[in-house]
Formats: sequence, structure tokens, C-alpha cells
Amino acid sequence: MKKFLAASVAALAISVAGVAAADPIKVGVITTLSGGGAGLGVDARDGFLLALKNAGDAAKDIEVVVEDDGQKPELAVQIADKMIQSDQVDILTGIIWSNLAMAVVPSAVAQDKFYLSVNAGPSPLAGSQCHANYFNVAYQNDNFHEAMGQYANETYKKTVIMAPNYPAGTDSLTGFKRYYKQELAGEIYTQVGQTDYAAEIAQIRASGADSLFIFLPGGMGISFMKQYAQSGVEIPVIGPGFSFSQDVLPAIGDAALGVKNSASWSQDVDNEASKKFVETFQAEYGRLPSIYAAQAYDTGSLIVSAAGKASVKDADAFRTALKAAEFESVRGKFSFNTNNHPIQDIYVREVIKDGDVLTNKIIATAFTDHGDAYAEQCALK
Amino acid sequence: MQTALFIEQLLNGLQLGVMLFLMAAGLTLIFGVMGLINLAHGSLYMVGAFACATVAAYTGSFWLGLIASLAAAAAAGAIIEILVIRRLYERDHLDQVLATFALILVFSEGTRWLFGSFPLYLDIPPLLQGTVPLPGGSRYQLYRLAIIGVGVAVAVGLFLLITRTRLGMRIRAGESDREMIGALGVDIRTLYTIVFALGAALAGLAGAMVGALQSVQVGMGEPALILAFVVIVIGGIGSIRGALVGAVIVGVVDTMGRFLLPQIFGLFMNASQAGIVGGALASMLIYIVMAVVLAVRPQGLFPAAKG
Amino acid sequence: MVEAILDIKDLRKSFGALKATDGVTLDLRPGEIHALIGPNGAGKSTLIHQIAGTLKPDTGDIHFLGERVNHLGVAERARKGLGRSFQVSSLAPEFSALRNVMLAVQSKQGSSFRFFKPVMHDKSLTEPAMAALERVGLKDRANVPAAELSHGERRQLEIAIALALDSKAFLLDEPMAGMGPEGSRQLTAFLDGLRQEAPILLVEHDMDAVFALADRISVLVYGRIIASGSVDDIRNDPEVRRAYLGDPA
Amino acid sequence: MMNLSRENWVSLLLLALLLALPYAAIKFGNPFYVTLATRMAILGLAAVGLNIALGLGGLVSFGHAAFFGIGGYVAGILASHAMSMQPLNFGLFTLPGSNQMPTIWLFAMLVGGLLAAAIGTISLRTSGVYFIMITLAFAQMTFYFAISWPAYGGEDGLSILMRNQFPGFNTMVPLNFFLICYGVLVAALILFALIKNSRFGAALQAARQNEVRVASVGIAPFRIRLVAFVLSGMIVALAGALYADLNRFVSPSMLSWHMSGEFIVLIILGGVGRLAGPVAGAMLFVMFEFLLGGLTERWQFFLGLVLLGVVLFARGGLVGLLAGRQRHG
Repeated sequence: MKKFLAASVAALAISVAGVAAADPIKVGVITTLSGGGAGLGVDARDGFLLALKNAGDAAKDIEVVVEDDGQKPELAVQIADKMIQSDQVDILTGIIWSNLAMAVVPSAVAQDKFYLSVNAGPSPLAGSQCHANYFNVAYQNDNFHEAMGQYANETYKKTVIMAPNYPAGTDSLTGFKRYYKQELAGEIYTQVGQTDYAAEIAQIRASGADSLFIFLPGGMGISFMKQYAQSGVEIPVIGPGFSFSQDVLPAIGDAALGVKNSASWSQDVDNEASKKFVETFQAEYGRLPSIYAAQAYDTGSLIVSAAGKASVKDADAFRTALKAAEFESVRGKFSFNTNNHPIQDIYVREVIKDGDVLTNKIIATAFTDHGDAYAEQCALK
Repeated sequence: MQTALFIEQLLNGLQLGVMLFLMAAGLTLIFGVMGLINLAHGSLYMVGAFACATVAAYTGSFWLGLIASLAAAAAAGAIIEILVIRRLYERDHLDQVLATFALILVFSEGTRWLFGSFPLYLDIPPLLQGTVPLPGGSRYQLYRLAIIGVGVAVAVGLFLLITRTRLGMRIRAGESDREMIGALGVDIRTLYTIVFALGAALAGLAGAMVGALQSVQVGMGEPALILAFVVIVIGGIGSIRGALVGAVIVGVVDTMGRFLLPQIFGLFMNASQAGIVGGALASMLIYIVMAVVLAVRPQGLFPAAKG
Repeated sequence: MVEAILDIKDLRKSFGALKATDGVTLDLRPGEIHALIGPNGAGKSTLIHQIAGTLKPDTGDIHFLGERVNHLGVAERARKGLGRSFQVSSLAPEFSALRNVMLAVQSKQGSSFRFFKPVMHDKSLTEPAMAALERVGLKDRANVPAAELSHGERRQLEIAIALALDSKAFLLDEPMAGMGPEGSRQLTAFLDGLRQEAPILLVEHDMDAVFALADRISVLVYGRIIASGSVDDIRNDPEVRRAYLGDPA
Repeated sequence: MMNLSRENWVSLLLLALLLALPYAAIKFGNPFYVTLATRMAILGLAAVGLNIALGLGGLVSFGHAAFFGIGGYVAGILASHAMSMQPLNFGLFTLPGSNQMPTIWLFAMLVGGLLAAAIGTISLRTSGVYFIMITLAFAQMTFYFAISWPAYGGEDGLSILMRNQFPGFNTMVPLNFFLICYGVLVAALILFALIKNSRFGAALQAARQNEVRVASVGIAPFRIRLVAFVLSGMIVALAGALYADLNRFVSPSMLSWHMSGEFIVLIILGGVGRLAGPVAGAMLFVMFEFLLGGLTERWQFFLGLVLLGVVLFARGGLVGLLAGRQRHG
């Protein structure tokens, strides 16, 4: 569970490159640096800062303020208020979790600030509550689940699906079922924060399924995979990339080997931007980057590209520059849909062992130029 | 197949109950002897898991890790007993709650300071990997059976310790009359430290064993702590027997609720909705059971024989 | 025959194999002091607890003012007029003597569910409370917290609380315990006058006080009343002398 | 007027300080402190509510987050229905949503009070450690319910797009909203002071000191405590509704047991059972969180140490330090 009151205001004011000349841009990064989910936030922050560093002079007028939300919505709101009122930032970014994004984004964009999402993509923000100043540089929440549904539809005949009983969980299964048209062997909802999955594993064993789709982010996924590997159940596991990302693989250990998972990026994506990102990330921080780092890196690059074209004080021009998405994405192709959410390829990866290190390898492409299901509910054109 | 699944789920419930018993036994023992409510018990559980994972990672041996977890949790327990807890015996429950709540903060943040935010890796020892066949054709995980075995052994051990040994006699004396035991010439401060360390070691053992099944991370002790509270409230605070019965009730009810409720709701709504509604109800089920028990017996099922 | 204020019939209460109260029958009539004596462990406290309502008897009846009160709780019996003092004094320690008595006045007047009017400015509470304190001789100590009162003063305060309740009967559990000779003398004189207001069921170890005050004495041994009668009857009862006064006869 | 005691002086001084903070913040060009001051006022309000049960009644409730969260959800749910123009459907009758604070407060207190009555009826049959654990467990139950019930956002929570309105104020102006919260806080403090000195308060405090004595003068402690628990729950629910409006967001984290612990911490930091204790505690806590949090990410470690120090060595809290030991009249 979350920790008490979470750290606030770990003000890491970082002036990336000297004092600004003309129209500096001030970016507020609100992310999770303490508590159970800190690993994701740390990766996102590092990825974001790396993009600005790699951009060199192009980013010299971008000033960044980073603060820790401790994965608590009310704290995130408080920090957002502070950044808008006191620090007078132009752009907010960095939030990992959908519930925090839902708390911060609507009021931030209503106050004429830009918000760029490095990870969370809750469906209301893609559909009915979409906003011209809200750009999602990561994915719409359903995307990876849809990709796995698509993959399973082609590969398996009888899948049992499982997720925690909360909105992201139900969205996940909905997304999966949107593309999976074969028989469902069962639909299991677990408790949020659940640590023991014996009861569920027994059900899975008894289900007679030929595959298992899971969405269990963070510690839940680690616990489940360890217990599943020990249970002797041999049904292959598939799932969205979150539970098999670089930050959690070491804690799962070999139990993760062979799991197929979906993501819009993997460290073996074949393009120059990605290679440079992985290399510099390893050099700078001494570890492999996760997908959270990659998405945040793209977010940083996007801001740099827009800043080169327009002043942030001219909101309309800056918005147009963002929407053009003319930056070198580590994902290769990247563009924005009408609702300011990505159109991108989504891959299927497999967890492998590279020497002693567990990592992911791309084995297929589930979707090419994939958008999301909510764009038509969005009033933006 | 249904029967086999049912048996398997019953075993799962039993295994969860046994884990909870290890936590609850320490809590209830400490309350029974010293009259202290210890919120930081979950932190000792976490200490056990981290100690086991660290030592196992260094030496490659889970068993050394298990020993380390007992030692580390007992040591941590003894240290906080001497530094902090000892000053709280004469205080009211409010002070005890506050001080041990503060200890949670110190332990959680301190552990994060030492080990970082990423979860640690701990695996089941090779000896206990794999499964055994169950009647009805299903299979059951060996490690979980081993946990049940350890829990039963601890329960028997505690029973023998309390009824048959000198230490146990003193513990019982301490439960019934705190002044008298001082008059008997027993060094009460040492006794309290020993009891506290014993409770801590049990929590550490639970943490280490569960650590091999779950993610070893900061904050892992809190859900276990709250469940252990429910257990001892149902069982009767201060009663080891109550803790055992309460733990098995909570373990089985929780597991069976998660397993059966969605199926029951599935009889009259679609699977997806039944999963959500059943799951929501299942997550509250043990609290409902607790409320019912208390409505009938406000002192729990086995009220400790006190005043 | 005068109707009894408090009438107890064939009361029984066991704890496991121990018969703590074994068929006790006794009554309390207007204007009298009825003393209940017996050796330690005779079951006096258990009996008092059942009369006051903290313990439920297994069988038997308790009538108070002609009404069966077995099913009523402590608070309800107190409201009916059963005033009580405790063996070990039981007061709100942080409250002053005055506020302790005011609590009783407030209960007597009815509702405690009044949320706004400050009690210390409420003459309908302070005046009767002061009067009760004055009667037991604690007027000067009215503003001292109960925790800081001397042992004897606390006993006096308990009596004042019972007075303030306008009790129809008093249940006094060892009111002399721990008092000095002077205090005992004063309290004896006070209780002597009190019986005219309401009868007293007096549990007491101080035999001088008992013999000076009691109209009737009942002797409780092993949960049973072995003798009941006037002071002289009891003084001369051989069974009592043997069982209780330790007379070798 | 009567002479003010030292404690009352301290209370007035603290309230004046809290009132001055946002004005100073605006004057010195740091409007964010207005939000901090509002947070202090709201947390202070919640702690005043808990103080009725805990300080006066000695009821160590470790589950008041349940009422806080319920109040927040009432605000969020009514506001979202007002936004969507869909009435709430209770089967037998329907209820339109509302974005008016007075209406929302009324419902928050009503629902919070009902929940407190239900939880209190079972919990108050017990005492001591049982009570602590049972209130905690019931709060966990509401927490899990809120997480897994999908209708109002579950774990994701519920956004309030526009802060609810108060007649005559533009609540989106931070200072206005602060003044509303401050007004409610002062009203609650006055209520607390009245209750403390009333007949009800006398019975409640006596029941804390000696339950048997209270019963033996004819006052049933259970009923007194239940009413205190309900009152306490209502005020905390009101605070929850305001907190939801401050953040324009409500989520299950308002129901978490850390929140309950935090309320107790506020009271202890300030001083148990003291009039201004909760306010002092809330001001201290928010400042502490803000300043220490600015220095180190490990601030909770130090918060833990400070708390330990207060519990072990400085039991009167801040008000105790400033106003000396408590006097009972």
C-alpha cells in the first residue's frame, strides 16, 4: 500500500543549460519518486532529463522543476497548484498513474497550461474530456491490452483473463476483449494490492484455458508471476508490457522467461534515436531504460522540437508545433490522432535472458499505426 | 474437478490462515503479557523478508536467509523494545498507537533508504519447489504445504512453550498478574524483552516465508498487519488459541469468498459484472464476518481470561 | 408490615463450580440501616454487584420500590434511586469535587443531551451540588480535583454524589475503609441521620460502626445468609460467633 | 466578557496566525501559501471533529478516515450529478445533484453521521484495544469498497471539474475558499468549546475518566459515546467535503488508514483534548511536511522520530508547551 503522506516538494530545480535568452519555457515534472511505485517515476524523470541533455543547445531555454507526488492524488494536485501559482510553469508533465492524472490534468488545462502525459492515458481524457492543451505522448490506456487481444486472437483459442478490480483493470479487460474474439475461459477480478494469488491460480488451473492474459502492475505482477511459476501450471502467460518492464524483471527473476507482452517500444527497436537513447541512458544512469523512460524521453524531445518552432507564450502556435510531432521518436513512427493521442505501432515482445540480464525482445508487430477507440468521442478535430 | 478445486482452495485458505497466525500470535502474545498494542508489528514482518532476501542473495541459500530473518527480526524487536516500547507499557493505548505508528514511518523510510525503492528478489529453495498430487487429480504447490507445516509446528511449539516451560509459566503469570510476577523475583524487564523479541521473530519468519511467494518491498507489512488485527479481534485479544482459530477463519473465509462469490453472482448476472460485484463484496467479507462476530461476542470468540 | 424498599429473593450466582451467591434473601425497609457482614470471600461484593446491576444473577429476583429490576442496567437502576458508593472509591479523577457531584445532579434532572449551556454557569446544577458537598463537609474542597482529595475525602465525596441523586436507598460498600478514627466517628454520626432520608444497605468491616449503626444485621458466609436479626441477636448467635467472629465456642 | 485564560489566548493567537498567513502570502507574492493555509484549516477542522471523540470521550478511533472519505465522496458524487444533470437514483426516490456547498455540507454530515452511527453502534460495544482495531477495520472496509465499486471511479477517484459554489463568493479565488474553510473551522471550534463545557460534555468527559461512576449516577455511557462519535463523524465528513473541493478531486486514498493515523497525529502534535490543539497540530504538520519535505525525500523518517519524541517526552503537544498544563474546572 501507499505510504504515509508521501514526500512532497523534493524540489530538484534543475536548470538544464544556463539562463534563458528569449522566451524561456518552464516545465513542471510531477512524478512518483517515493513509495511503492517510485521505480517508474525515477525512470520517467531520468528519461525526460536525458532528452533535454541530449538535445544540447536546443534545450538551453528550458527550465525544469521536479517534485515527488508520492503516488498520492491530493499531493499531486497540491504540487500542480504550487507549480502553476508559484513557479508559474508553462507545461506540466511526468505523472505516471491514471488516478493522479485524472486529478491534475482537467484543472491544469482549464488554467491554460499545457499537459504532456509520459505514461497515463485514462479513457475520459481521450474521449469526452479531451482537451486541446492535453497531449498524450505515451498511449491510450487500452492500447497495449488491445494489442495483446489482437495477438491472442491469432494465436490462441481459449484465454482466461485477469486484472485487479479497479478502473484500469476493467479497462484493460475491455480493451483486450475489443480485439479478442475467441472463447473466454474465464474472467477473474483480483483485489487491488493483493499479494497472494493461490485462489486465482487454482481457478486458472481448473479453467482448461490454453493461455492466460494478466494485467497486474507493480508488486502485484511480481507476486503473481513468482507464485504462478511455482504452481506447476503450464498455461502460457501474456500481458501488457507494464508487468514485464525493465524495472520489475529482476524482482520476478526467471519466472518471467518466455512471457509475451505488448509495448510500443523495446530496447531492441531498430532505429537511430532509440539506439542513442539506450546508449546514453546506460552511460548516464548505469542501468537499462524501461518503457517509462522511453516515453518520457520522447516527451522531452517533443517539447524541444516545439520550442524550436514557436514561443510557448503564443499558445496557438505552440499547440500547432506540438501537434506536428516533428521529433525523432525512439519508437520510430509517431504522430498524433485528432484527440492528441498517439498513432503508433505496437509490438509483441518476449522476455529473454541476455547473458545474466533479463530483458525483452521484439517477436512480432500486433498493430501498425494504431490509434484508440475513444477518438471519435472527442470534440477536437 | 470441482471437488478437487474446492480442496485446493481450502488448502489455500488454510495456508493464508497459517501465515496470519504467525503474525497474530506475536501481536496477541505481546498484548496479553504487556498490554501493548503494536502497530509496528508489520514492520518486523518486512524486516524478516528483507533480511532473508538479502542474505539469500549474498549466500545463495534460502535457509541461511531464513535464519537471518529470525535473527534480524528478533534483534530489531529487542532493540525497539529497549529503546522505545519499554517506555509505553504504563501509557494509555493512544500513546502506544502513536509511538508505534511513528515506528512504522521510521522503519519504512529507513528500509527504503538502505535498500532503495525497487522490490528485492527472493525465490523458493530448490528443495521445496514443485508440486504434489492432490486427491481428485489436481496438484498442490509443495512450498505452500511446507508453510502449513511450519505454521502447525509453530502453533504446537508455542503451546508447549507456554504450558510446559519455565518461560511459559512466567508468561502466563505475567498475563494474569503483572505485579505478582515482579514479586516472584522474575526479572520482568528481561521477560518483556524476550516476549517481544519472540513475537518479532514469528513476524519475521512469516515475512521471510511469504517473501519467497510475493514481492519483497517496503510497505509489504501493512496489509498483513491489518489482517492480523482482524484475526485477533475475532479470536479474542490476548488468546493464542483465539489467534489460531481466528487466523484459520479469516484465511478460509477470505479465500473462499474470492473464489465462490463471483460464481454465486454469476448465477444471475453476466460474468464480467459478477466478477466485479463479487470481487467487491469478497474484499469486504472478512470485515463483515468480524462485525458479526463482535455483534454477538464483543470480546471475540475466546476472551482472554483476564479480570 | 411495612413494604420493603429493596427486596431480594433467593438470589443465586455461580462462577463455574463456585457458588458465589447461594440463595440469598434479604430486604431493606424504610428508615433502617441494614448491615451486611461476613468474612473476606463471603461473596459480599458479588452480591452488591448484582444489586447494583453490574452482574446478572443466574436466578432469583431483585425488586426495588416494588418493581422487578433484574433486567435493568446500572444506569437505569441508579436513575430509579439506587445510590451507591464503592469499596475502592470510584470518581472522575480529573473533575473537581463539585463537578463530580454536578454529574449526579445533572442525571437526576434528566437529559444529559444538552450541548450548549455551560454547566459552570448553571445554578440549577451548581447549587444542589454545593448543598450536597456541604452536608458531607466538603464545601471548602469543592474546587479540588478528585484525584487530589485525601482518601477520606473521596469517601465523603462518594456519599455526596449518592445524596445528590436523591436516592431512595443507599448501597454503601465499606464507606469507613481506610478512614482514621476521627473520620469514622464523623461518618458514623452522619449515616445515623441519613437513614431517615433513605434506608442504607451497609457493607462494613468496622464492627464498632456496624454495632453502633445497624438496625438489623445479616451475616453472609460462603454465599449464604447464615443469620439475620438485631444487633443483640447476632452478637449472641453461636453460629455467627463460630463462623465469623472466630469464637472457639 | 470574562477574563481570557492563557489557553484561550493561545487559541486566539493561533487562529489569528492562520488567518494572517494567506494575506501575507499574497502580499509577498507567493500565492501558493494560500493553498497551504486552506489545507491547514481543513485538516484542523477534521482534527477538531476527531477531538470530540478522542479528546473529550477518550475514544481512540483509528478509523475516522472513513468519515473523511465519505464526506469527500458525497461532495464529488453530488457535484458530478449536478454537472451531468442526472439525478441520483435510489430506486424508491431520486435526488438531484448539487454544486452548492451548503447543500453538499448538509448531505456530507448526514451521510457521515449515519455511517458513524452504524460503525459506532458495533464498535462502542467494545473498548480499549478492541475499539482501536475495530474502527480501523471498518475504515478498511469502506476503503476496499470505494476501490472496487466502479460507479464513481473506483481507485481512479472522481474529479470535481469546477469547485462547488457558495452563495456570495467566487470559490475559485483561493482566498475566498480559504475564508469559507476558515469560517467553518471557527464555527466548529466554538461548537467544540460549547460542548466541552455543557452537560453532554461533562458526561462524555466523565465517561472517559470513569465509566462505572457515570453509569452509577444513572447516565448510560454507551449512548453518550455514540452521540459523541456521530457528532465527531459528522464534522470530519464536513472536513472531507471541503478537502474534496480544495483538491477538486476525491479518491479512496482519503479513506486509507494512513489518513486516520494522520488525524491522530495532528491532535497529539497540538495537544489532546485542548481547544486549539487540532489547529496547532494541523499548522505544525503542514509546515513540517512542506519545509522538511523541501529539504529531503526522507522526511517521513524524521517525522517519525519527531513524533516519537513528542509521544515519549512532550505529551502536552504544542498547546501544552504554550499554555501550560490543562486546568479542569
